[in-house]
Amino acid sequence: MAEQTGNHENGAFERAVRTAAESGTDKPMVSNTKSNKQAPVVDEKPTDSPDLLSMYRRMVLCRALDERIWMLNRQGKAAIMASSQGHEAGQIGSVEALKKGYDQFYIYYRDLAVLLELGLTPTEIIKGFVAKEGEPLSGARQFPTHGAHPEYGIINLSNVVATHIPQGVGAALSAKMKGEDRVVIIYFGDGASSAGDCHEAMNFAAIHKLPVIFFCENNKYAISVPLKNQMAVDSVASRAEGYGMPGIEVDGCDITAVYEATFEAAQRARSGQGPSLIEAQVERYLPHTSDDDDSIYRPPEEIEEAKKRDPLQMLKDLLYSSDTLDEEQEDLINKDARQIVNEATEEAENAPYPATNDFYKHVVGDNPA
Amino acid sequence: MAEQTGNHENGAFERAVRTAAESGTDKPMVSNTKSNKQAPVVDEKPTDSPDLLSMYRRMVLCRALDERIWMLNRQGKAAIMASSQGHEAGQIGSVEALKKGYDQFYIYYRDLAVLLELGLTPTEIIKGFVAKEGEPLSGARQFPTHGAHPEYGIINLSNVVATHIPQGVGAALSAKMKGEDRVVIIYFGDGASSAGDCHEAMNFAAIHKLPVIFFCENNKYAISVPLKNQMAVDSVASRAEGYGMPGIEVDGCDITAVYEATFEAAQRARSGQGPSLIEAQVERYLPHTSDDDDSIYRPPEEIEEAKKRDPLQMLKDLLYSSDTLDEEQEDLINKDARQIVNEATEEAENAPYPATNDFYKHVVGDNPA
Amino acid sequence: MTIKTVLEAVHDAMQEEMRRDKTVFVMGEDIGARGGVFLATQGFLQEFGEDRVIDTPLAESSIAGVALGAAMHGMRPIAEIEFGDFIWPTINQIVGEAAKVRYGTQGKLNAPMVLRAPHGGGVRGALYHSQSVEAFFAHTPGLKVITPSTPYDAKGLLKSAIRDDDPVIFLEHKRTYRLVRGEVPDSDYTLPIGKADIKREGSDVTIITYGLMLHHCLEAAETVEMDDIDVEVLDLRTVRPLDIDAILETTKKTGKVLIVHEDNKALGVGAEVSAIISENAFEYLDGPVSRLAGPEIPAMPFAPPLEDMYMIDSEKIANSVRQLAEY
Amino acid sequence: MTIKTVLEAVHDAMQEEMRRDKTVFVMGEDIGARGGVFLATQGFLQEFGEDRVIDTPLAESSIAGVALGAAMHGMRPIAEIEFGDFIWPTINQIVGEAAKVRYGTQGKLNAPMVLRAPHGGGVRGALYHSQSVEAFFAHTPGLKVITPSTPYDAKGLLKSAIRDDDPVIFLEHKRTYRLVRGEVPDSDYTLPIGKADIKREGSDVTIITYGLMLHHCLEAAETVEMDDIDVEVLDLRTVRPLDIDAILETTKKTGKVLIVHEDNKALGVGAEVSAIISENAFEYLDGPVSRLAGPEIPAMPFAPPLEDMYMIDSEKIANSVRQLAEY
Ligand SMILES: Cc1ncc(C[n+]2csc(CCOP(=O)(O)OP(=O)(O)O)c2C)c(N)n1
Ligand SMILES: Cc1ncc(C[n+]2csc(CCOP(=O)(O)OP(=O)(O)O)c2C)c(N)n1
Ligand SMILES: [Mg+2]
Ligand SMILES: [Mg+2]
Repeated sequence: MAEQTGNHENGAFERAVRTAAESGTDKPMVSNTKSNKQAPVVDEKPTDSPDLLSMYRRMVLCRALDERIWMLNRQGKAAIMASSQGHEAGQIGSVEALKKGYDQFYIYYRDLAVLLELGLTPTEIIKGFVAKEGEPLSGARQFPTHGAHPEYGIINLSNVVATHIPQGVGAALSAKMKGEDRVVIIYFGDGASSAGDCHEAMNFAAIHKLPVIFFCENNKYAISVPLKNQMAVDSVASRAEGYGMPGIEVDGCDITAVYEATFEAAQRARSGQGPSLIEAQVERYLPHTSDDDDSIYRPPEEIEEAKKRDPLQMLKDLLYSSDTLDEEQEDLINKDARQIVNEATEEAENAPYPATNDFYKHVVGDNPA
Repeated sequence: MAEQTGNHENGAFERAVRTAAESGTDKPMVSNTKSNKQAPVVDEKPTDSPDLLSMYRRMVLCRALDERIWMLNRQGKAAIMASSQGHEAGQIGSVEALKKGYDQFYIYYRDLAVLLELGLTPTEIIKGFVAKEGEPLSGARQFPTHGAHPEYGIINLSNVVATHIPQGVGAALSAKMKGEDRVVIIYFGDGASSAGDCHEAMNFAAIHKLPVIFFCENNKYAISVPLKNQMAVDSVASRAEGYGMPGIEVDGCDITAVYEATFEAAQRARSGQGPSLIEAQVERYLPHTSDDDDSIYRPPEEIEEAKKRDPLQMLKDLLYSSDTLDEEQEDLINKDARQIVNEATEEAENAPYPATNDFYKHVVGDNPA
Repeated sequence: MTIKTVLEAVHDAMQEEMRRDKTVFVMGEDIGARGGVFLATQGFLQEFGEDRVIDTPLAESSIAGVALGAAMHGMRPIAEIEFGDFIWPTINQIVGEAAKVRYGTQGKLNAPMVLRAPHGGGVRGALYHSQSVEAFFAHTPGLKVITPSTPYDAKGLLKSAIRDDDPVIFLEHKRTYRLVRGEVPDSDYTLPIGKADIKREGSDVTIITYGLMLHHCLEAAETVEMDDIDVEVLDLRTVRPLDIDAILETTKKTGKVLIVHEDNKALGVGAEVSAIISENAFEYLDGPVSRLAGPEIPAMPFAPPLEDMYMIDSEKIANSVRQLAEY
Repeated sequence: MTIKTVLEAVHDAMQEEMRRDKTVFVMGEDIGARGGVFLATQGFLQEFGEDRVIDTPLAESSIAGVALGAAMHGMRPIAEIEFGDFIWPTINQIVGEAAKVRYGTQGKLNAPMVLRAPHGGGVRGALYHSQSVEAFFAHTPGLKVITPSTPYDAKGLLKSAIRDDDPVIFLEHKRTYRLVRGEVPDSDYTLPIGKADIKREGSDVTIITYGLMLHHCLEAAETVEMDDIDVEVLDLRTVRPLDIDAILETTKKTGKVLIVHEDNKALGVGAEVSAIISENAFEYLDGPVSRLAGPEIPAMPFAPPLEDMYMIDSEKIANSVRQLAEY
């Protein structure tokens, strides 16, 4: 079903991993840091206590990458960008609780950290934003972050919000039919929860006790539409009961809370107990996308307030308070992230646009319509 | 917006009303028995205690009509029929609690009793089943019971299950915008609750606190699909909380219970407190439609069991136990109903098919596409 | 060879494919214990069990979406939409998503799914059990759309659809289900998607059609034989991709083409066939490429005289053929 | 007269109609405080309040369905779908329901609603922010479909759409929003739905087109003037109902017709125009009715060189015109 996606640019991400190793911490490295040199690691078991320092490092990298892409957009170099800033703990914490290269990740456009966690390199990701050859998800046919990477279990077919929710449920149905103990996690926003597809999919998954985690990154806005215009209730998780599955509200800025909630949901899913709905309360620090201007509809104080629970800061505080991180190390991590991102930017920008010779290809399999 | 629908055949229904009056009960007639001679009654107030005997009489008539149509189908004379048998208390009890000629009724194909309650005559209804001229809802362009009767507030646009739920919500939005205290009741089955449109509509209505009653006639089957394959929960009403509205389970075979629940929901709606979801637990005694064969998928014992709570029998028992009904009267009621239905059948059967001269009309208003 | 109905052909094709390939499964409303409202899956639950015969909730968008998801992960779902008229909620998942899976992932994913639906009218089904829905899908790159007319074609093409690696919309005209019988080989066979079939050879006028209308066209061809008009009838069988070669070949042969379909005329399949002929065989035309299609009203009304006015029959077709022949 | 953009024209049309008629209101995603993602409703919330400017949840089917319900009960909703690519979930409520309200109630109900959506590509919007969606609605009896190309047309036609008593699909090409400027009367005016407009007179070849492509066609017409080809350009403006008279008139005048649209070719609007010409003006044709349309791939890819390959520009059009002229 899957074709090879061609060479990946690995340099930057490899370096991230190496830097992490070199920077030397007391804790052992988590087993699932990934290198793209080797084939995707299959069936790697999440542990009970993930390596927080490693997760911090990855969060720093993600934030740096995110900021860079935003900047590239402002410079007119990168196309539209939906920032993950404020969502990182939800994304990293949940991936960490799952089996990379085995479980399936139905993501949406804001899941930059999920892409990084699953194995895409910063170079590959930036290539998406500058639409360059070697973009691994769609060959730059689609918007950044869209397409698929079957080896990594990444599926992000379209921009049409919520359509991927029934698709993810179908992936879980397939796993169940084949007798695999694969979990499918479906990421979506609060906005997506209003769509009919979300309802139909949750209902279907609950009926068949499918191994699904519905992971709602509730940042309280669908573009400019605040929660109060999206629903008459306070929580998306409150819908779960009406489908017959557990609904879990979790602080999406607290990476360990997210990790634990996801870990438990994955256990339920894998052991045949069916789907769960996790609502991770996250924050959106930037406008909806780089095309948006949130000053029209969002009071700046609200964003200031939200920044008090910046997931990056929260994790840093935790690491400092447990003496797992000090300033020197922090500087090093930041510096490394910047360097990785710099190199990735250069590599991506210097890459050519994709060739046009397969413009008509892949419409259908054999006999094009 | 509305054109006149032409002459109605009133004889049969008038007689029903007359018979009711003649049969003489101690209780006064409810104020909202209707005669088609006069213009639809606007803004009639439901009372606290509806006239049970009158409701019984109407239920008997509905059952007799339903049985007749089923028979006509078996004789090859009537087209497809979705029987209301087992649903009558839910339908009559709810209409009774609302303002006929003012509130809006978004019904579905099984709502025979609602049509009768709102003013359609048995003749008009049978005409729908035999596709004859004078059919008032669509001019026999549509399946029986489909189309609209704006004067009576009847809307049943299509056979596409659940599409009418957002439409009914739109009707309620219109009422709210115009400052009218109109209620919109939307009837639908358990099957319809699975559709995305149901979710989107309920959510919208709750957000805007619209004057809607979502009235689910849960007969535990969507054609052959039993509840357990439709949802992982026991009750449709349990979904209400997730939208931020009250969810009420009510015995749909108990006409007073239905009346009361609907009355309360209407009060909430009219006073700006927003929508309610009523789940009336009803029974389906016959196959899904006359085209169906339920013996393939439904154990006969289940139907036998269901018949123990036949809404007609339950109401009769109640009337007997309160000495409001005796055998003589019961016979008279039955006889009258039969006669009404006989006459209606004859009239409808003898009517011609609709003329074909407006075949191309009413595609669009002025300039046909 | 055995004589079968179209319904039996559809049933057998699915049954045989499910026996042959464990990744094939069916899902849809009432397809389990009920065996489908038209009984296309009769006996499937008993033979294949409820894991492979899934009675779904009434929720068409998810029927399509869940099938699509399963298809992208190694299964071959056959999703049934109970009536074509209820297929609209699937457009988002089929036209928006399934059709673009391969293109949007640069071929990394594909979706071997079949979406089946009985459609079309002439069965006293009124506005909402009569609609023709092929044009919506036939407009969409990435999809294949099959509209069989005979038991032989239905079986061979449905098997191909199930084995195809892309989304296929398989539209069975419900009036043909029990009405049309024909010989079907007892052994396994498939028919190529995208190949039209000459159902009758002739030299004066070509009728291009598909689905139920094929039968009325053949009848009309017999009728006008008495007027010494020798009609060729081309059955498109697949309306996306269209068999352009076959269309042009018969056009060049007769020089006069009538396209017949039950679906509304404007932007229907006939429009495309006409445009293709204009573009590619203009010089061979001895008369205007003509269309006889459903009138521009929304599907057919219920009352028998109204429905009859909608439906195209052999008489209407014969008249159009005569007109064209005289041109 | 004032020079306006297409976006301003759309904005003003809605604003003026909302001032004129209290039953007119707008609903859709982000149309409130945000003023719409393209700012088509900028300032509306402030002027008309949140009762008449409804920010909806992300749920397109209900946007259409709720609008339809309100329309059947005396209101005149203008529902915005944020991008044409997200219009598919409305098909059930629009094609399935709204289009059949009048017919299915024998005229007792009607639905004066407008469904607006920015659509089309050439804006680096990739597969899911570039789709053309007109064909799906243009196939459906009961609907009207408008695809304006200039500020003047957009304003006059949108006002007509709002005042029309039937469902109108109003498709604004998003690339024209800020790109295309033109004179717009300061006083109230409307334009008739279903009337095409000759945007350039000529005698050798006719180009029939609509939407963004109109501008490329006009450019191409200038270009080929140097080759001594005198091109007439007919802007359809409304793609359902088509202005058959205007199509036939220009065909009879020039005898050579090229149809240009951005949407995919098969079963697109061009197919219907071509078929109409074949049926009604066959004898006037001096060359094959030709089409230049989007390639048969699903919308346009993201990377600039790929998108450029998809888009039809004046050069491609000029080439096609030259070919046809030489025929
Ligand atoms: C079906 C559909 N409707 C509308 C849009 C336009 N749109 C893109 S993102 C978005 C908001 C989504 O909000 P949410 O699901 O909360 O995700 P967030 O961006 O807040 O993470 C909208 C309306 C779309 N992409 N798809
Ligand atoms: C959208 C749609 N899907 C499928 C059908 C076919 N169908 C007609 S009735 C029905 C079952 C509806 O069940 P429910 O809502 O419980 O109503 P009931 O008939 O039990 O009263 C189905 C599947 C339809 N009419 N519309
Ligand atoms: Mg959000
Ligand atoms: Mg039911």
